[in-house]
Amino acid sequence: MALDLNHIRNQFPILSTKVGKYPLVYFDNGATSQKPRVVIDAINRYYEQENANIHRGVHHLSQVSTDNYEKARRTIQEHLNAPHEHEIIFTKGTTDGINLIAESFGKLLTDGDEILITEMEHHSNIVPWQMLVERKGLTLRYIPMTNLGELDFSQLETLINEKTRLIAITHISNALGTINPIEDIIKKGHAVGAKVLIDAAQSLQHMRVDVQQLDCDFLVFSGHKVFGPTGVGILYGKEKLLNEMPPYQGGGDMIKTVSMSGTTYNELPHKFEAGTPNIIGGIGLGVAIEWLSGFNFEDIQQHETDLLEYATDALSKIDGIKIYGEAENKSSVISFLIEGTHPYDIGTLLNQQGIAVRTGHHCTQPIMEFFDIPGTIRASFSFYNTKEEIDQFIKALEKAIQMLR
Amino acid sequence: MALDLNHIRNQFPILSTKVGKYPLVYFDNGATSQKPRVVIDAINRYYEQENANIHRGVHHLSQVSTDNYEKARRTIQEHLNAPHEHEIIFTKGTTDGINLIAESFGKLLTDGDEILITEMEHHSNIVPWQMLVERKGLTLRYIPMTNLGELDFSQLETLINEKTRLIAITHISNALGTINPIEDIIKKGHAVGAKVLIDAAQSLQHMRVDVQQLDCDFLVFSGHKVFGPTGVGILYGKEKLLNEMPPYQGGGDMIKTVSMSGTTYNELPHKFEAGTPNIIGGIGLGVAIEWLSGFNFEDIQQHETDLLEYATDALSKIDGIKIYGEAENKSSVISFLIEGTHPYDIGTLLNQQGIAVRTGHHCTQPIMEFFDIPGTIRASFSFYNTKEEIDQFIKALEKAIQMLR
Amino acid sequence: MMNIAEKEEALIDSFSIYDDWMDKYEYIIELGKDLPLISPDHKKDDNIIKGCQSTVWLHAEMKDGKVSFTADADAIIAKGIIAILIDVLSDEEPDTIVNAKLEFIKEIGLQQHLSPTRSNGLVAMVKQMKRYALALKMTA
Amino acid sequence: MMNIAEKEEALIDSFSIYDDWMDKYEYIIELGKDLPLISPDHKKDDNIIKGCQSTVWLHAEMKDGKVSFTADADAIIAKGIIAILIDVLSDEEPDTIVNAKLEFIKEIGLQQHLSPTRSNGLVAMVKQMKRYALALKMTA
Ligand SMILES: Cc1ncc(COP(=O)(O)O)c(C=O)c1O
Ligand SMILES: Cc1ncc(COP(=O)(O)O)c(C=O)c1O
Repeated sequence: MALDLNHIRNQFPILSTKVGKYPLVYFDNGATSQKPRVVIDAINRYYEQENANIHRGVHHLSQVSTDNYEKARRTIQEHLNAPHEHEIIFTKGTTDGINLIAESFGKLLTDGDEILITEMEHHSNIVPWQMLVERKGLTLRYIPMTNLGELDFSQLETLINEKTRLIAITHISNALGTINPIEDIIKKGHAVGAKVLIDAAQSLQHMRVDVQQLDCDFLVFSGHKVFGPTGVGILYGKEKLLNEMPPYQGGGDMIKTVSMSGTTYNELPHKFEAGTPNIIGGIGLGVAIEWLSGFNFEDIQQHETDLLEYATDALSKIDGIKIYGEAENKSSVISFLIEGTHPYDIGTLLNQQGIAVRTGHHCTQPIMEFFDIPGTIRASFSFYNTKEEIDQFIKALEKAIQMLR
Repeated sequence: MALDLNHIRNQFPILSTKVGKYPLVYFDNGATSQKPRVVIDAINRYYEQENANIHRGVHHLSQVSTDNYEKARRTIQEHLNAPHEHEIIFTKGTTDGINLIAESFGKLLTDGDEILITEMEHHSNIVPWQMLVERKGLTLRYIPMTNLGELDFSQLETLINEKTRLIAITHISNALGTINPIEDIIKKGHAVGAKVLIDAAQSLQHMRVDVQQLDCDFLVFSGHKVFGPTGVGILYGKEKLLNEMPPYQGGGDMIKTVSMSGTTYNELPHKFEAGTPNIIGGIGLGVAIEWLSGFNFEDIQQHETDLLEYATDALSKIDGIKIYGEAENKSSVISFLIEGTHPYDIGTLLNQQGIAVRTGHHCTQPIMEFFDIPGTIRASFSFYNTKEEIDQFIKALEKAIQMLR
Repeated sequence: MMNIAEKEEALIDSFSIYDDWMDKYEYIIELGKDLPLISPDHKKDDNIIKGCQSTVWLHAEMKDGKVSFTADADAIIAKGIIAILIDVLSDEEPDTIVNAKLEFIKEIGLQQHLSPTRSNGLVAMVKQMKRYALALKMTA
Repeated sequence: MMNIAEKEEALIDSFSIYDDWMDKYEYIIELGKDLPLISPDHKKDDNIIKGCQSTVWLHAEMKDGKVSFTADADAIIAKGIIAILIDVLSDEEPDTIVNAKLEFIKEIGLQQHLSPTRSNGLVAMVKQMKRYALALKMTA
């Protein structure tokens, strides 16, 4: 069954705004998604009628807020098919989640241990590991990439070895769209006793992810990329592992008892949730995930594949274009350059015509180094985008190129 | 000039809601503040019309969002009278800010160094230091407290000594209301070369704080307690100090260049702002602070002092009451217990009558240990509260006591 | 002796007299005050129910094939609630306790009208009572 | 020779011809393409302007008591903008450059209509030109 695009688009107030005299064409979904009416309304209602600090409060508003916040946790648990509610840790976002793991799981690592990431990671899944290995004298290895933007598994046998303690890998590359074969890597990691962290920042908005089926040890994502509010994200971790890990931040809520002589820590999930959380962020994310899980993901994928193919076809006809990221298994993201033009010039002129794309290195400088380019122009689609928007984009792009050449 | 309370209250939608058949009396402002219409509207407008990821974006929405976010930073800078914009770091909240300092400034400390806090700190200003001293073999000292809930400075000469590297102290105690003489402590700390961190979580909503006049080295607070959104807070730090400190979290935005062989970090404030920030949180906080700075703080303080005195008088007449926290210099918070009743029973029965107070240890277990009590009932006022509300509170309290005795 | 269903019915009846929640609380407090004292031996840390913000001590033992509960709490409303649960579940066979649906909690509205910490407490209390019943059945 | 005010006026006039921002950009691109080449010696890292997302190289030297700027950029719009700034500020005395208000930027609307990264770039460009002027004055 095809998606009712009109109905979907009507739920997003921003999609009917204009940029100057042009209707907005929002193709920067890889950076952040827009928010449906239900999420905006929930935020509104919360601040107008229900706002209170959660946990430990005996009064009505605190009860309502606590219930809503914990309901969000369960919604997310169900969506990810996580075994336990307390395996869902609220964070600030993907970056925060990865740093939490690097710091806390990192404390369990010792000399000689190896961490394996890939050449196509987002900076947020590179820098925390670089900082960790420097601090502890560990080794960081990278799975290399091919010219198509796929992972090169030719040396995987040596890269994943008995010293490998953690593999941290992106599910989908934000710069190239490549969908990585994470099931495989998880299995190979587990075979040598390594834990596997999935950076799902770019996948949950496109597909259903089942943490039990994948059997990943950690999974992180950001609320703002899955139709939810900014400043909130999720870390899923296996109960046993989370229990073994020391706490990350200290503060209210993460303790059981505090005295001047010492402290005992609280249970999951609170152990990893110090301080007043982003209450409305969590509640809003719950609403977003509930809204999202009401869709048939096969329909979403079909539509997004259509968009990707339609756009790829149209772009391929443009003189001097080079598309970066030609993986066989690819999500609805296209990175490209136009010979003889600078990406910022293209981005600026597209913007003048209402088209929002991102230009630059997309926080993936190693990918840019690999292709020896300073950056790309990236159009990233969500399922609320349409072929008509792609037509406008192509027209605007042709105009820009004509002006620049 | 007196505050126009009607006008102020009308700006807070939640203040005209009901709990069951009773109008809400919100006296849990120490836990979190309610939000004025301007803040709610700004959040709404952002999600409906302006939402985009910030920095590095060439398109219109990204530009608008970036401008709004950076404008919020400047608004906060001005409100705190910080010398530089880049000394304002966006965090998740007070707890996050203190953990950032404990981790990053903590890396500069070595064996034998001492950290000084007080017996009346919130857990968020205790646990990060306990974790740090354990990790690095430092010494953590506490300034003790008197029966009135004031700091006991009799041994200050030995507590602040040439080994003291950091003094972390709350401006106002959330459990007792005590306003600490931080100017004094900052001077004494600086005299021995120590840095001083002010936990302003409970002060910015009541008074104007000028970081240059105080000359504090760090200051932290939470957005949700100063009429702003949840999930955002501020760390102010002196430029020189922040520049000397290593980064905290790694990720997007906090780097200048990333390659597989290593990374160079970005400048302030970005060095400490890894990942997509709580964009709307920051923008909303800017709006809240701008709104707040439109008031005359002398009026606010006059009104809050009136509320405090009025409530203290009325409570003192209640048989068997004991008020905890009788500092001479005190903000509009009253912690108390009623002989022969349990705080949770009182809290529950107050709630049944529409009165929202907090009961428990208020994340300050050492204070509870000091007074040898399990917790208190805490009524904490904001400047939108009224004497009529205090009358309702006293009436409800009398009813609860009558039921429980 | 009434069976569980009858005891639940009786409680629902008792509560239905009161329209106002303040009156219902008055009644819960009454029940709390009437709760027989627990033996001081059983007021030990092992018997504290986790998840309650106020402290609740719960003890269980077998008497003639039936589980007998005694309890105490430092807060009177918590004590009233555990009194209600004891009223329904005490002196029943372990299996009956383990399988009890306790629909009356919803019907009286205890869950919605008690704060989350207390409602967690309520959940924790029921869980603990069932756990005790199971354990006593195993060792019986 | 026109003075700064006259040069600004001329630019405002040139831009006022175009209603549509796409046409203004067309003009900026034109100016970028016409920017005289910078000597390769001066296209070194030291001359890169920080704050620009695209790379801009700017060189300044004294000629007969006046500052002469040359520049290049990898992106053509950035090049057009630096060309505009050079058009206004080059061949002026250091003090004139340091004190220039450059109100025309607002009037043409460059600031609002360029993205923040570029508008930062614009700010960075002006700052750097003034810094050069000051430095050349000191060493002159
Ligand atoms: C004095 C004090 N410090 C720190 C905190 C922690 O603030 P947050 O939970 O917003 O991180 C609070 C909030 O309760 C507080 O009152
Ligand atoms: C693959 C990937 N990982 C991590 C991140 C970082 O997410 P955030 O900035 O929300 O923390 C992003 C977002 O750009 C991403 O695309």
